[in-house]
Amino acid sequence: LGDENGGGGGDQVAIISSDAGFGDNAFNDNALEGLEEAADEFDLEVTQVEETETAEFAARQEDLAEDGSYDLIVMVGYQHYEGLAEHSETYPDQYWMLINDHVEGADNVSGWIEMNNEMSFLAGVAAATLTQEEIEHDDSATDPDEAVVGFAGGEDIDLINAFEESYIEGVEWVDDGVDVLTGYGGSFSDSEALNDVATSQFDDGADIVWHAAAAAGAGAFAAAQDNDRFAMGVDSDQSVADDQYADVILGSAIKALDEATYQVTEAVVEDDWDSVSGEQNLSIEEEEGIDFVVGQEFEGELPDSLEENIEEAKEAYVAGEVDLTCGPTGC
Amino acid sequence: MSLATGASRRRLRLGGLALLAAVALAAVLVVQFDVPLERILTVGFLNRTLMLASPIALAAVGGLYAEKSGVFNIGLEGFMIFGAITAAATLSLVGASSQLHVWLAIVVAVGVSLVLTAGYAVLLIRYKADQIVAGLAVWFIGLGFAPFLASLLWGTVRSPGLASMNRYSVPYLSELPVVGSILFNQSPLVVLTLAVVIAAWVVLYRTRYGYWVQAAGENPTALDTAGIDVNRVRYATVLFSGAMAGLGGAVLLAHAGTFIGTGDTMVDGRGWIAIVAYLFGNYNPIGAALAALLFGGLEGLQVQFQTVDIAVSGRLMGLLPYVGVIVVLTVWGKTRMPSSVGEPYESEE
Amino acid sequence: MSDDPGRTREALDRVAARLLDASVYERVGIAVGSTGLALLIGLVVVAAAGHNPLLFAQQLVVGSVGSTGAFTRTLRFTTLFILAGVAVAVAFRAGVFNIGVQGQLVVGGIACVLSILWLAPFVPNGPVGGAGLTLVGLFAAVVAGGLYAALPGVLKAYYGANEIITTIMLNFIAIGIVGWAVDGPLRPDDARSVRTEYLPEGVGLPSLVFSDPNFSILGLGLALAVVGVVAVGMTRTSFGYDMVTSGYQASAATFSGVDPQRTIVATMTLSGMVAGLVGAVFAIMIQGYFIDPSGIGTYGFDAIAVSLLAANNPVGVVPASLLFGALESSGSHVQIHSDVPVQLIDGIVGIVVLFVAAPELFRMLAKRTGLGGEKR
Amino acid sequence: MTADAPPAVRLEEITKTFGDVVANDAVDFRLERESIHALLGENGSGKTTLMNVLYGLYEQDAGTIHVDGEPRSFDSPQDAMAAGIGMIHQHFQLVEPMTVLQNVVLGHEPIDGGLVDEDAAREEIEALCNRYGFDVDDHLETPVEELDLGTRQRVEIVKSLYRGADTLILDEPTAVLTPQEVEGLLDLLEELRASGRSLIFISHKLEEVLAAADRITVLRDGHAVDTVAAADTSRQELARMMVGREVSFERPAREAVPGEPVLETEELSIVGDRGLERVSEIDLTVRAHEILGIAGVQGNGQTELIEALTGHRVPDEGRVHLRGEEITDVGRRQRLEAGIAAIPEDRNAEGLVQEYDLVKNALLGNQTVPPYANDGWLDWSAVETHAEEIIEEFDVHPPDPTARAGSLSGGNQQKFIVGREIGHDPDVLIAAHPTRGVDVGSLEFIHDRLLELREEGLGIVLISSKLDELRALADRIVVMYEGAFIDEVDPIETSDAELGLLMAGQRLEEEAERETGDRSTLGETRPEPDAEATVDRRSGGDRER
Ligand SMILES: Nc1ncnc2c1ncn2[C@@H]1O[C@H](COP(=O)(O)OP(=O)(O)OP(=O)(O)O)[C@@H](O)[C@H]1O
Ligand SMILES: Nc1ncnc2c1ncn2[C@@H]1O[C@H](COP(=O)(O)OP(=O)(O)OP(=O)(O)O)[C@@H](O)[C@H]1O
Ligand SMILES: [Mg+2]
Ligand SMILES: [Mg+2]
Repeated sequence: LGDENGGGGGDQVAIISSDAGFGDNAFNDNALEGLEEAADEFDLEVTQVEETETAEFAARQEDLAEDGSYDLIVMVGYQHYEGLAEHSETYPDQYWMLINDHVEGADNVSGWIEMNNEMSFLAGVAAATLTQEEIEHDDSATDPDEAVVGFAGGEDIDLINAFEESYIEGVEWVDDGVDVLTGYGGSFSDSEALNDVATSQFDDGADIVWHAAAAAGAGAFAAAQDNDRFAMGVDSDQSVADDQYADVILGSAIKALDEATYQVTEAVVEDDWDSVSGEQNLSIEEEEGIDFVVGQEFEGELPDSLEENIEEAKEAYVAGEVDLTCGPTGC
Repeated sequence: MSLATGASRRRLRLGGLALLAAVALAAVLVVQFDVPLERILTVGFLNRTLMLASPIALAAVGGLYAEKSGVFNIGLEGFMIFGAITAAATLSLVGASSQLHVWLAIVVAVGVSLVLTAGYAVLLIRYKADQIVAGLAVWFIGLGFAPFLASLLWGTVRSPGLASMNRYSVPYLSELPVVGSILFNQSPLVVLTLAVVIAAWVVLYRTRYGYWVQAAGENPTALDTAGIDVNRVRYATVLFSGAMAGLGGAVLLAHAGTFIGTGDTMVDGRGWIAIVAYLFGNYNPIGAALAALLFGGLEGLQVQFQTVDIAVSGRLMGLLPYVGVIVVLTVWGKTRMPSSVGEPYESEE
Repeated sequence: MSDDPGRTREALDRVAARLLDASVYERVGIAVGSTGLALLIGLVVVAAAGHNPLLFAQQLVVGSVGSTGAFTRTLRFTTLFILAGVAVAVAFRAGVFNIGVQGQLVVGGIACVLSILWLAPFVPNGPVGGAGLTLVGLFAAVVAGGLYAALPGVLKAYYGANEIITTIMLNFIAIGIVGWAVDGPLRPDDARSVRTEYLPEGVGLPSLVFSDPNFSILGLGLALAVVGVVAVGMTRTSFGYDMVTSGYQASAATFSGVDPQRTIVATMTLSGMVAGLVGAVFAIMIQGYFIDPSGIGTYGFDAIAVSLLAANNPVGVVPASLLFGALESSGSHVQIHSDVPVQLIDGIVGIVVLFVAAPELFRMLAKRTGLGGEKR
Repeated sequence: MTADAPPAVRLEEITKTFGDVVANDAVDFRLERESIHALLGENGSGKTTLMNVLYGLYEQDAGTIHVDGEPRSFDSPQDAMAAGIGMIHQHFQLVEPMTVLQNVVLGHEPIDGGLVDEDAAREEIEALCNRYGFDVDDHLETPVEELDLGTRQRVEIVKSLYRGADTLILDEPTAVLTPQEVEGLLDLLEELRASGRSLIFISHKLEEVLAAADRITVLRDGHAVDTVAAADTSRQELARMMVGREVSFERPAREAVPGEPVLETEELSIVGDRGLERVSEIDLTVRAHEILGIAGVQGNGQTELIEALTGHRVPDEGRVHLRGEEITDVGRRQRLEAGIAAIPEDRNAEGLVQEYDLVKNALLGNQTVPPYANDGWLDWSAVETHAEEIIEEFDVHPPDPTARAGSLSGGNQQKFIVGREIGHDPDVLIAAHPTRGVDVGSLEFIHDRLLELREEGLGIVLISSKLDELRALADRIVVMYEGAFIDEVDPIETSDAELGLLMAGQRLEEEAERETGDRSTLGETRPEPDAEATVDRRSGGDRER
């Protein structure tokens, strides 16, 4: 595959962003990272297509497929589904990777469902555990006497509501008595609005806020710094990506999207498509598909209860003892 | 205030009534639904309202100067975007993160805004560009070039986390209840805003430059025949408006600590709200600042409601300020606009 | 209208002559100058950013007309820009600044989709039913867009609320509410994405001439027909004269018997009706359902630029839309084939608008360079 | 006047052109010290231009300016002011929302510690006012927009004096004043002259010029025709110099007798925009073959009355009838179609679309009237023919239907409007100030046409601030004061003085008391200024550029 378009050194792969665009230090960037790693490894060229109008997703897919020079087209976000359902048929020889959904019966599509609900659940477990512990780092500290945590969402949409609900269920799984304050900044780009949400929650007693607000999430980190409290990251290890805030990022609930894009690219290069074809899951059950990682400045500093609770939660989940209300992209 | 006309007094009275009604309604709701007021109206809330209001108030004060002098600077939103991206780029390029560097970034942002506004002012004043169209263009250019610049600098439309402005804290005084936190444990930028607003009021109503600004917008010929160069006055106010909008954008960034260029960018409509704020404030800097405070308060209040879990659909609640603007414009719509706004002035030779 | 063809012809000639007086050349000159200068600045920026400006220019061309696919894509955008541009031009011509075309197109689009979905169960399947539903959808969009625009019209006419601000606010509101509805109550259970139900089979504009499923020459035809109707309406009817005269000088229009308030409302309504049509064409021709409106291109805003470039002349909107359609279309190509951040194109569009706003600049330039003769 | 002292101002061979137009062509002008010098001339003869050159607003193409014998060149009004020259423009240069005090000091503010020292300014202005007996200092804290026109003019004069003017230029200062106010102004001018100042004033009103000025210079087509002593000349001679031919001031004989009533009102009352009653219980009747004159000081409800007649405003009480049919609630458009034509008060803002050519302007008001419009469709060729007819019949210059309306001079604009409004056989014509700012030649023409129309059977309502116009045209004159018709007089029997008193609200029997009254209280006995008139002036295009 792809041998015939020999131009420009190596083969080509393309990635189309979700409507949040690249630069979110989370979802999109995470997927891109894995792709770029694979590109380095296998001498590929990556074409990034940032498309923030969902209405144009189908057209971008078609542009790339029509071009014919891409061995793999990666699409970030379930909003790509409608277009892909069509194009996977119109371009049967094109390999596609869809993140966050899969296309039934299309074996040229590798559809990766990331269990955002599970990820949020773990975030909730971590937050509920840590708020009751005494943690001090630089200027920041928790208040172990009060058990209040926060959730700061970007846009108030179904997708993020699922994050919120699952997070709350994670908190409750640890301890019913922990209060969860929630709020939305109303935008994935207005970091000042998210800062306001998080600060309001810190004011009201929260000592840890987890955000699900893409780029605007930086506002929550800044708020934690200003209020001498803590925050947690989403999607990837944000204490690395956003190291300016590493001193307040206790940890991040992650999904191994980079692993996934790497793996699919590898399969394409090694002509092993079948191994990734069809529905794939990024979940707790898969090895490290969904996890909670400790922030880089907090490694070894956090109480053992965290790891214990996370491990316990994962086991309980795998054992089917946890019943989440919401699915990965909505309730 | 010798300049308070009958109309603005009437409006004050109307506004007072409306406020009273709102307070009464709120009181009923609080009692009826057992709202945890003490968790909503916190000192932190007041503080954040001030922070949210500052960028809006700055841009509004700038905008009202320009309009008072006869130039409708509808490009405030665009200049705020430029202010924010410039401050972010500066911080990122100098690479250091002390408070001094944050100040430096703000100064650079104001400087760059001034330069950009200078070009804009020449188009408006010398080349008599259509003010509404040119202002919209500035917004478009901001929406295009800010993310473009971000992409060039950081590879994505978003900056990494940058230094942000810390609050200063005056020992002992900051321990005072309420006042302590609002005055003595505050972002210096809020104080700066306050100073700008007061200075703008004094200059407008108490100095000769203020007289000239007013005359330039109401009857430029009168000013011209009094021997004052109308267009020079207008250049000055337009430059000031651009600088203040840029400062507003920089303040926003200095508080937020990250530039974000997706969608409507991090400025997210604040420049438009600024225009409404000064209309609502009837072109009075203090009125405009109070209006900005009202909008900041509305935004903050909505967050407070969410925090204490009063069920509101965030997405729909988020629209309240916009609805509020329309209601405000409808009820108070007939603000006394300076007579010569939008008309280029050409002195005879 | 006179039924004597000779007289009609003569009258038309006269209208054409008046339209094509020196100032028309001047306007074309300004439009071309603005665009050229803005593109030039864009290329300088490209060069300053360390990329090859010639390559970039070539990609702009290839991306817009370099292949059938690209050309169809250009026409698809052009269709939307023409309609949205006419919506803006109608209002601006009459001195009303409708910045709310984006919101009106969203409202029109959702009304179109909902009306079709509601009526579909009562209509037989098949081409006739489909065509009927399509017409219903277009009609609903026109009505809804018109009503949504009438609101700021009423607020301006009777309450003095500045329409620039209210329409911008109404954009936010339309996008917010429709977005909420599409993500909530209107979203079918089986929908993966945030969207409404699919429009039934048979609803849509057939793909003639071009094979692109998202573009129909009928859509373009519809847009051109709207241009024709509006152009004739503005120059050849009493209502058009009332409207345009209000735009030039409201006090004189009022004295001549025009009801200024009603004209403002009528103008906004008409503008919104055309804007609603944009939403319908978007839903029917391109999407086949309705999505979260924050994901729809900013046609309503870009249309302001289109209209201005055309000096708010409905006929001029057509070439201006072609230009903007081409720029927008090339964006995709640039994304894929160039490292130049695509936001540059938005910036260039902004600069075009800025220059269009300042015709005096070009008069001055023309004078300096001795081009364009002695105008003014 | 000392014989050997140099004149206050001497202009030598001043030439000023605008493109092809020679506005001033080698004009010589000499203003003696302590004298009042009038400038007279048709519209566009170059009076304002000449004064603008003197005031530093324009730079002359050729020629020199001498002030007090010294050659001077002024780059800006500031230079002129520094040389002691002040100018009061035809359209007041006041900033309406600012107070009188702020207006007076604008550009010359006394400063104390960086702020404007309003106290110092107040003292100085009060001193000035006391010296000349101005009442302006009573209003120092009042926004100008709340003042009547006469007071505004005094503010303008105080402004110039405050700036140290020795030579005052007044451009058409009497155009907006009542006869009593005119009298007051002229007395004031004499007082200023007596205090050592030199004055130039521009007017179209020959009587005034003859009454007030020591010398008169007449301009025609940019040339200074002649300078004469007021004592040695006459109205006839001045008019001939201005126009270049004999002008008749005779009132033509009336032939037709008034016929059936065409337009009537019954107890018409209007509450104005500010909640004050502007028109109260007016009964008005206009017959065919009749011109009804309405006299009154601006702001006594004429504007509202006109609006109620033309259909721009629905009265709060009372009825309007056209040929016996009630039309009270009928809007402007239907009234137009029913035969009520109107010449607007403000031709720049209401009469013409400045950016349109004359063809498009010929359609204004006719856009639903056949043959120009049929079922909503326009017939441009009919409109064009109409435009050509107007141009021809009314001698509009330039005779080019594609000329932009805004490029026509005021008189020609007015002729075009009159032509258009009577172009489609109306039954009634509401003519508001039909010759405002129009030169003698055009004025004569418009007057003749109005009289002809009366012969043809039109009923005409003539609203004018010029008494001679009313007396020359009207068959009856009603005087409007504070919204009511306080009297009806015969134009031939009644003197200007009597009319003027009526307009000031004094019935004739009160005259004796009035005689002893103090002039400076005149402004206060005036009604409130008309809010709308204020707005119109602001939004209108007739502001001096
Ligand atoms: N700004 C200008 N630009 C071009 N031409 C002008 C300008 N001002 C005056 N003119 C020309 O100069 C001539 C003289 O105008 P001016 O205003 O001096 O006349 P005027 O005697 O004051 O008339 P009026 O009695 O109507 O006030 C006009 O006819 C006009 O053609
Ligand atoms: N700014 C200008 N640009 C071009 N021409 C002008 C300008 N101002 C005046 N004119 C010319 O001056 C002539 C007369 O102008 P002016 O203002 O003196 O008119 P007017 O007769 O005094 O009318 P009015 O009494 O209404 O002021 C017109 O023919 C017009 O072409
Ligand atoms: Mg003049
Ligand atoms: Mg004049």
